[in-house]
Amino acid sequence: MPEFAPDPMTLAILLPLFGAIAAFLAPRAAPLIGLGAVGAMAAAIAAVGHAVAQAGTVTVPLGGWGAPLGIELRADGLALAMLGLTALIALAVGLGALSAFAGEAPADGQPMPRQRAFFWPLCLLLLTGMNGVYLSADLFNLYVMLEVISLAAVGLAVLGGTVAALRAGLAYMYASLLGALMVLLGVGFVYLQTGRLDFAGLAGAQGSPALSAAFALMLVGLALKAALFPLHFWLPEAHANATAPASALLSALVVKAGLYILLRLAEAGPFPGEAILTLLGVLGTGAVLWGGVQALRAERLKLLVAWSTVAQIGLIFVALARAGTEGLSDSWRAAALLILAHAVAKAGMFLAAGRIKDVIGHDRISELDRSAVRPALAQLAFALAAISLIGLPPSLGFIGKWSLMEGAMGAGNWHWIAVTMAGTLLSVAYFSRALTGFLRFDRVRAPLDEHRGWALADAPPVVLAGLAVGLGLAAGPILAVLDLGRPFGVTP
Amino acid sequence: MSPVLAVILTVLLASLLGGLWRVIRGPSDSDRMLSAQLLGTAAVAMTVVLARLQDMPALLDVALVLALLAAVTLVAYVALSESRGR
Amino acid sequence: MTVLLAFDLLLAASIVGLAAATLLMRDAFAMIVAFIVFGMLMALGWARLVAPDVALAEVAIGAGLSGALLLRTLAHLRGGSLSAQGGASVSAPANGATQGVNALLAGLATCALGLAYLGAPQNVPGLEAHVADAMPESGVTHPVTAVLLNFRAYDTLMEVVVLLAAVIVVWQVERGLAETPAPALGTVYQGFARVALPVAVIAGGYLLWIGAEAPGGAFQAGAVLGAVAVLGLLSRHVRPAPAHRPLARGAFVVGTAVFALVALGVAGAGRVAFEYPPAQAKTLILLIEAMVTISIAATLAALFHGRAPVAVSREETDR
Amino acid sequence: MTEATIYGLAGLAVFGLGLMGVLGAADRLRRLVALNLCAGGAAMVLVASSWRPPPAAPDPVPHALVITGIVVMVSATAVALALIRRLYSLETDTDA
Repeated sequence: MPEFAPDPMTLAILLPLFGAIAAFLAPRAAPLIGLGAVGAMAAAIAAVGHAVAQAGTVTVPLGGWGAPLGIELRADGLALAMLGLTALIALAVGLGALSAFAGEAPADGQPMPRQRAFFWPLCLLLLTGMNGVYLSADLFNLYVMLEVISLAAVGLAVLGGTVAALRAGLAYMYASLLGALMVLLGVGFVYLQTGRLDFAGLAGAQGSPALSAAFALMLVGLALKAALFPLHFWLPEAHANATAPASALLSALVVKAGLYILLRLAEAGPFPGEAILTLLGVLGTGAVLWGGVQALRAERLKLLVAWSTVAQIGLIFVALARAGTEGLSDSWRAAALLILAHAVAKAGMFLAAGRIKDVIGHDRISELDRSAVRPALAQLAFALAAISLIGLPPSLGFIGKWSLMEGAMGAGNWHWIAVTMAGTLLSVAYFSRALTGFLRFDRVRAPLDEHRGWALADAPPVVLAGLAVGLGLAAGPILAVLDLGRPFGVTP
Repeated sequence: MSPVLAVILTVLLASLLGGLWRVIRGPSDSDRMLSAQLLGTAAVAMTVVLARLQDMPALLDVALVLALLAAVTLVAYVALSESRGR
Repeated sequence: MTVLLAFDLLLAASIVGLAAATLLMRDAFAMIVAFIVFGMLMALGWARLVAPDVALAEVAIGAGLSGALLLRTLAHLRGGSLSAQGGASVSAPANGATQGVNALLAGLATCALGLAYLGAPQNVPGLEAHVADAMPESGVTHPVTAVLLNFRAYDTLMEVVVLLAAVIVVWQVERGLAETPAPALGTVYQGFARVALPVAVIAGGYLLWIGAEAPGGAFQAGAVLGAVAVLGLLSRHVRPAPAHRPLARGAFVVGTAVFALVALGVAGAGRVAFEYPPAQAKTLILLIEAMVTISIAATLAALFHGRAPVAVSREETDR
Repeated sequence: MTEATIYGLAGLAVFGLGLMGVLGAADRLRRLVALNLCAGGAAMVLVASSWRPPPAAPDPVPHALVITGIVVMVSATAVALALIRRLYSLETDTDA
């Protein structure tokens, strides 16, 4: 038990909650309160990191009861990496949000001051939910956290208030609710079989029809939340029609909650058999191909970015499947690296796309090369993020893909390597559609209005995209963090 | 005692199911709403019987709340049905 | 007890039948009424399963408020009044073939789940022994309240957070919707309100108080008081105005804030968050419950009312 | 055949019907009601898992979970309904 109280894990969850309350009570001061709360949360997460580095796995029995009666918070390297990621993205997106709500609202949308006032409480509630998911070691608690995330995420998705955003937001809400209810029924089956709700109870359980049913329900529900092909139908419109900071949060963080819980379930529970893993890999393959093709056909930049999320999520599932007989004990690291790489790069890319749209005034890909205004820094950020998502060295995305292919080669699973290659080629193709638009000057009819001065709003996307590329050089430390407390029981 | 109560319970349920016919057939909104209210009364009665049968006085509270709040939907129906001067 | 068995079978069959009827009704209004009746039957089912707390929550929220919420939305879709048969009747399902495939898929999944359910061991000991052991230190004597507000208080805090998130999203989505003023209800209703509202307020307070030792507690009490507020809103006894906004915001957050502050405040000196000292547990739980009740009641009423109170003149400029 | 079996299976059937409705319904309101049916079914399974043959008292933990679930579901329903109302207003505005 930690000496100082309250412990940093509880603080990492509750500080954003207090921030959300304060930001809701004082809408005018919301940006200031929000950034302060995110900063305080980052400090708490640093304290969690200190504790995890000291002890490996840290648990807090909330209420002093301990499992199975009470709920436990648990942090290890994987949780710590996700917490750190959340803090980083939240900080960058929060800074980006300072200026993102300054432009003109669409004709049928919400006025900008309102969007700003409501962005912060929702964003902070989302952070509460995300941190809660990473730290929870209790199945029912995960369900409640998923609902906190759902509602906050839907609120963020419809922040713009346009008809398109509301339609997509409602479809997202339904998909998200259905996914959560499937998880809930799965929890019911777990309780029926084991009489407990904590992960430890799951670990000790014998396989049985009820547990298989529970696992199947949770798998489908979480795949729906993580937008695994063919359950991705809600994602592209919801992410493409949200305002830029919201898109960045939704794409970088929210879909990862489902993925993370799947990883945790696989770690604790009756191990998913090879057949299930292969099925996940096949679905992931479908996502890589279908998402890639749709991204090639997308007419708007943000829609392209959203479809690339579908493809990248698919690749993460391929990473989970890739090790064949060795199962997850080895392949989870590749998946975790890809999750981190995708989150950092995609947040940067959505912020950059938002900047481009703000500056140029539209995001139609076919006319990107005809703009007299050139948001050079945003375009640079977009390109850097694309480098990481494509997987060029030395980016973090490269390390993730490398880890994926290395494992697949070791297991002799050449088909997963072929899928990864195909996905990479597709991503080169669809990102270059946008990038060529940035580079061509000859189509511009009007005199070039090159330099409008640097704006603070350009900093977050550039920093995030730069990190997405540069963090590849820090792959060693990142892997060391992931292995703290030995998730999946493997020795580093 | 309890077999009698069980029979009463079943008869009440049967009467409730009979009332369902109006809910399903209508034909008008008011028919549906009023029969739903009637069913609410039957449900209150069944809860009271269950409280006795299962020896759970707490179910009397359930009956109380059900009786109080069944009115909410009715009031909502009436209030929302008023023409709003358009 | 064959009669009771017959009763159980009949009740279970009618629950399933009403669920099917809810989906099959052509008319949206009929669908909502069927759903309300479904909620009542569910409450009877909870009673048969010896879950009076759940039955209370179900009749308060499931049968009462959900129905009112759905009716209010339907009135909006019909152009402001339920009696007007506007453009929004529920459209019939579109494609027969897709319907068949969906039905087949869902049916197969349900059958598989049913088999798994029957295959599960009966009466696996749950956590009741752990709960019984810890009851003396919980500060209350009713096990469900102990689970909600002590053993799994963290879940309950997050549940209040879900309510807060919901009201924030609803305010964000809805502000600026033009409101057409409704006339006050007639004399019969005014008479009813004079009698029923005070009774309901007392019932809410009673449920809150009794929660420590018997079924009841913050959620049921909050739901009942929320329903009272809905009745007030419907009858225009309560007219939200822009000046109420800070008060409303305060009411929404007070439950979450006090709950979280107490959770953190008790930590220290070897105690972790949410670990109430047994001597003060009852007081703290009652404090939390009272605040949470306020938040739940205010939030449920606001969820029903929808938009944040906006002055009519500002409304137009906001759009 | 105990109460737990009867109501548990009924809960599963309700969940399945709700699932069918969510997948099949074209109407926004009907899909939401179908989701509520799913929630009711899942809750019934949870409570059925807590039932013990009398005179043993039932396990209180699932009861608490279901109460939480009911409150969560009414919040989600309210949000979805607000979206539906707003969408309807915007859509009829643009049509007119």
